[in-house]
Amino acid sequence: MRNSTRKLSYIQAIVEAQREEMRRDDRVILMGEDIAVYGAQTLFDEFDESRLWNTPISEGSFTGVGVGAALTGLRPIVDLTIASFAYLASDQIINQAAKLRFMTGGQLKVPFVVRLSTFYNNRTAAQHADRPYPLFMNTPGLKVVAPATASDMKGLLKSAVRDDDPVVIFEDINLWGKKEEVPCDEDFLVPIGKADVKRIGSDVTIVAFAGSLPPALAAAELLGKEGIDAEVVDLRTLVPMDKEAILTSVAKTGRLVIVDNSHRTGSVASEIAAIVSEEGFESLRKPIQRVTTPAIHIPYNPTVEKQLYPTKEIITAAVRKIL
Amino acid sequence: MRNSTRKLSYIQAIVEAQREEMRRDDRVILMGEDIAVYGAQTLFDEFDESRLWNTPISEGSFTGVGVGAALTGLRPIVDLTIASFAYLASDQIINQAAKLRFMTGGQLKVPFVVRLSTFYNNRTAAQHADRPYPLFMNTPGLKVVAPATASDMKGLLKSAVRDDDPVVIFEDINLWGKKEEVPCDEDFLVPIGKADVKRIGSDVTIVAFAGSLPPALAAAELLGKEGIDAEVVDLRTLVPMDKEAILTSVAKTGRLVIVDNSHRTGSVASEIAAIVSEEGFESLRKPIQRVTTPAIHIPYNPTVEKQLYPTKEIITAAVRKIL
Amino acid sequence: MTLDRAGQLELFTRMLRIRKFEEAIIAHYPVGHLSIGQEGAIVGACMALRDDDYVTGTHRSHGHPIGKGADVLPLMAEIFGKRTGICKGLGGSMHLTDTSKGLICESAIVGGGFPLATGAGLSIKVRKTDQVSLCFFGDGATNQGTFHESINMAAIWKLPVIYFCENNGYAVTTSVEKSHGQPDIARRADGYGIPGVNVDGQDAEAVYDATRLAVERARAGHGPTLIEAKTYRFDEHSNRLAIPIRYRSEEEIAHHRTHRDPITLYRAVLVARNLLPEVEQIEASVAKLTEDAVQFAKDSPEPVMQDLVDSMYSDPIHFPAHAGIPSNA
Amino acid sequence: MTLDRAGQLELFTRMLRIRKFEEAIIAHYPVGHLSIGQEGAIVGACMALRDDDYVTGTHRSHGHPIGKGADVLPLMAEIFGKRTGICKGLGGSMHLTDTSKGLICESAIVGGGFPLATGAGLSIKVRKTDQVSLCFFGDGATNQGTFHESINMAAIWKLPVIYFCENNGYAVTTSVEKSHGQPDIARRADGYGIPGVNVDGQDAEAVYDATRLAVERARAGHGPTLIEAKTYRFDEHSNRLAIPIRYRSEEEIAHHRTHRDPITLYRAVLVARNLLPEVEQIEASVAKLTEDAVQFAKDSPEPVMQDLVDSMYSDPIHFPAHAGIPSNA
Ligand SMILES: Cc1ncc(C[n+]2csc(CCOP(=O)(O)OP(=O)(O)O)c2C)c(N)n1
Ligand SMILES: Cc1ncc(C[n+]2csc(CCOP(=O)(O)OP(=O)(O)O)c2C)c(N)n1
Ligand SMILES: [Mg+2]
Ligand SMILES: [Mg+2]
Repeated sequence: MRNSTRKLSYIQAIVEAQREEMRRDDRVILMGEDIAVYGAQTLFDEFDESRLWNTPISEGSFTGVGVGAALTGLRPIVDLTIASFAYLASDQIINQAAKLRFMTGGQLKVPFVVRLSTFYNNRTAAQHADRPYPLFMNTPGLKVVAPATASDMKGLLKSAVRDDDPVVIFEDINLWGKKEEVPCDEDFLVPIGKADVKRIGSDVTIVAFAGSLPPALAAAELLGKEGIDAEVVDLRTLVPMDKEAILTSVAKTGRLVIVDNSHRTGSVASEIAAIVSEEGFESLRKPIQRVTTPAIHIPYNPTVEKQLYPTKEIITAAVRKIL
Repeated sequence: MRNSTRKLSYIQAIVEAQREEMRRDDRVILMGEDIAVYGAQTLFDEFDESRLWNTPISEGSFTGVGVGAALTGLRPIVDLTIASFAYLASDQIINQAAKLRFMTGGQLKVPFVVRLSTFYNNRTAAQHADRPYPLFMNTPGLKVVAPATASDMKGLLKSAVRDDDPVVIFEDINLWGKKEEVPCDEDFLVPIGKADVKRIGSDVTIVAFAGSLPPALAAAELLGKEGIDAEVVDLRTLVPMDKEAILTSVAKTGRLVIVDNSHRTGSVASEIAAIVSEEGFESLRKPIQRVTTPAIHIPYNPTVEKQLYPTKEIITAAVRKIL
Repeated sequence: MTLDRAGQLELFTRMLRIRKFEEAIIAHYPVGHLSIGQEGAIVGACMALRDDDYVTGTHRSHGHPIGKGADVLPLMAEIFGKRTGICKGLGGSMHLTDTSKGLICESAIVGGGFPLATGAGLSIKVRKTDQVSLCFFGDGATNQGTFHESINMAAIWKLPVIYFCENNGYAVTTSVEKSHGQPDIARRADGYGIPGVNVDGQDAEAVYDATRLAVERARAGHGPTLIEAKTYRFDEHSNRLAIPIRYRSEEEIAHHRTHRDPITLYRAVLVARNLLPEVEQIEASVAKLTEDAVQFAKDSPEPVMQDLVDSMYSDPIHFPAHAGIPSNA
Repeated sequence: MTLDRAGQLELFTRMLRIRKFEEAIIAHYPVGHLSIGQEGAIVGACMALRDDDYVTGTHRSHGHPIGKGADVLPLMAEIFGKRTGICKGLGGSMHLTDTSKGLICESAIVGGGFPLATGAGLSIKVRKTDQVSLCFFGDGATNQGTFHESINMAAIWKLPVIYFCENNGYAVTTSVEKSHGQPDIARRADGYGIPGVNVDGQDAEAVYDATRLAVERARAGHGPTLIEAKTYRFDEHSNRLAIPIRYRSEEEIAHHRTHRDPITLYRAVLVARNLLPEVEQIEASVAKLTEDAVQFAKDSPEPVMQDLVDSMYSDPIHFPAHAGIPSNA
């Protein structure tokens, strides 16, 4: 088992991570609306109802129920399903989960995981399509992860469940079907807070994460054919951010393009740009480029919707601008 | 009246702006919890109860009641009082107020103002002390203002009430008592989206807003005594950000220090740094410096609390680092 | 005042328009959450309203505007994501908001309409008109905090709001029994000191009568009413969501389709009232209308990037500079 | 089983501790929201709990831990913001959470405790212990959505939770009458199919009895109860908030102070039960304890920046590098 792998899709990796952690530790429970519909149906065959809580439509409270359970001996995973519903639960995540350890002077711990799927590029219009990573970045006390591959998803979700602090995990639905060899080892973990260089290169650094990784890699391939050697850093964790990995790459390349599917203003890309303009300025040879979704709502019509997200063409254009 | 002024504190400016707009336009109403306690008591002498709505403790809904009223012919001002309560109302602000014009293809307009006071530096501990500017920056469709002086508060709040789009207005309680000559003209407006150079200088640009402006100006004075000539740009509006004003100043000075009382990660300062590292890179001579509250929760104890916020000493140190 | 003959025929017409509209969606552009089976509740309620009364709806948004009398062509074009759509193709299947008929929001955020409908009620009270505001929502939505908070405010302030529950028994796969401390939703009204009413949602005229009473109460300044109409969703939760589990029986579905179809039931009533010729004429004209709507939708152009920009803010001029619109757009 | 003599004296002791604790706050460190006048409701409820039962509280946080039997020295030090405080001086007056006595949160976000207490109930059910969870909240908090959502979940799942309302008649300046569709809070329980109970909060033993029944029900697996204790806040909403308007009469306040003080009332009961010597001894020892607590608080050191860093995450080592701690800190 130790070194074997099997082919799993990104969404299967989520289910398997949960299954393994629920088997390993009976304090792990899963909560959410219609959880069987959103991927967990096979868990119902294996675990009884005290481990699987199908909730009413009450995001503001069932999220807090998860927090309360975490304060009293369980390790809940709350599936909020679509990330656009996170605003309804943000008070419990920000004012309670993120703050309670600190406010009690460390008396409490909050081993709580909340799952959010970013449901964009999917003809569901603006009320369903948010990618609200920044919502949680400005709040100390949370850890925020956003994996882009099945392996990273499995390893990070498992790390999140084992973590004694609250972790927000973003799942990108545009990656759901992507398959990959994933380690079978039940103790395979990906550490929270570590980026991963998904492609080594020396001419330009492209930082990406979650759904922005595939176009970033595709852009790097395109550029490679022209002899431009891009390094692609997959952030994986947004908070705490692995700034060393970013700065190391920029120190080598002197050029930075950041790809982020969230809206431009106050985006993850903005935070990365800020860090590098502060701490990596001396190595920067050209202006930083943010390739993001513009600050325009997501429309229903798929033709215009698709034009809003970063593509390999837009990314390569941004790279060319700073060569 | 046209050119006369009178001395008003920041908090009086809020009340006067509301009074004038309520007199001018009977579609303007004010809603909130215990609004008489939070400054509006004198309005009760002048306006009847159909203009002043004292709500139950139901932030998630009364904010949306304001939005619904805005959709149907009123111009509500919703006072959420303390900004840390905004999470409870963020769904209605982000998913409804910010999106409805767009989602209806422009059929609706949303002339809605929400007031949030940032209640920090005040021994109220982490659950009351947030400065959640970034919460609303990543959402297209909103305008976000954060005035630092009584005049700017009066002029921007009045502009917000007259605006046909939703406006979030942050009020900094550390400025409440600050008095200033404020124009009496009932049509005195400060445009949303325009920064203001509060001190002209040529050696370094300091960008600040709301409660970070006073220490920024104090730092500039200190530096001035040493012959270092700092320009202080008061942002005033966070969205849409007046990037021209920032870039123009940085083009002149080549150096940028950003002062922001919010937590460092994903802060307003991060967005400013990102813009300048993208569009003002060629003029930057030194690394950008963010002077912010660190990513640590606000404690109750005032001695340690005070150490977390930007001070003139920290700002001058940041300036010296890049001279 | 009970529904007159013209009203009865209009009620039937609008129910049938919803049904045919959605059958056309299934055939031509299978997106979204269908109201098939729930037309009696929707149109029964809407017929008790005036054109200038406000309505908020839900993700299951096709019925409400049609029930309120909206032109179906722009609605169909919206389903197809076209620029001629009621929302220019930007809102789509969950958001068929036609403001010309008083619709102010179809919220895909479950429970999002409660505060908005309540705010419309408050606005009516401030502006001193005699309009009312009607809030459509599902059984599942009644477990959102906004249900509680909003109804409480409407009760305190005696706002002219009708809270109308389309109780189709399920929220996606979760039954009312499994998600409510007790399953009688109307009974919750008592906690706020307002009337709670149960009505058979498959009996469109009964729904009309119950709603009319609530509307009269509201217009008279006596405040809100909570109405629970028991109805049934014939199809799956959404055309676009695969449901891997079984949460209701085939028999249950078949029973409702066969014996509890609000359109079949009301057609029989009208026929018994000797209105068969009128009914048949309506059936023909709705069929034609639906065809026209599909054709219109198909023939219409798609929105362009500038439409998005123009819909963002009241003053779009200063906006694009800040949007970071990609150069390919 | 009603309260025995030792229990009666403990009940009196804890009420008096709260009173003296807060009088000392007024004298020495005037911050925060006082529970003076509400001790009967708080301690009456807590006496029905075991040490290992969970409690969540509110911004008016001093009474709950003392009522639950917590050591007052670290509580007083917390008021003074000291490092020896129960929360190391980081939580302060609104957040006196002593987890060793089962307190898991004093939420200054009104309504924030409902989900947490409900989650503790769920945790009990999953872990199959016979603990219960008690949620304290004010009348104002019952208008938050979390009240509705959380109680509904506890009702569906029959969680061992007691929802205990300290109804002091006002939320800051807003009376129950002006903020509730109907003013009987316990009546809201029916909407969720659970029992709702009214009790006189100034009669500490009556509160104990009502709570005991709810606790027994919960421990037996029969689910939650909503208890509404009518009580009164003698002082202003908060020591730190100037109230520029008049929202309750001087007579009303005087009436409660004179005739409805839960400590005076219970003292008379105990004296009538021939417990005067014991009562006087308690009075002396509580006075001494309070003095000691103030002295302890005064003598204690303040927290340092490292305490903040250490309290942020379970694994503080990697943390400071990312915090941007200013160099002066
Ligand atoms: C806030 C929120 N939570 C969850 C969802 C996902 N969702 C969409 S429809 C639905 C069920 C709603 O049930 P009900 O209110 O009974 O309406 P119905 O679909 O039966 O018409 C859910 C959970 C959502 N859109 N919004
Ligand atoms: C979410 C939220 N909204 C508003 C406030 C401000 N606030 C603090 S206490 C309070 C009144 C609470 O009333 P009640 O629940 O009756 O408790 P009491 O103060 O009477 O004990 C309010 C409005 C808050 N702290 N949190
Ligand atoms: Mg339903
Ligand atoms: Mg109260």
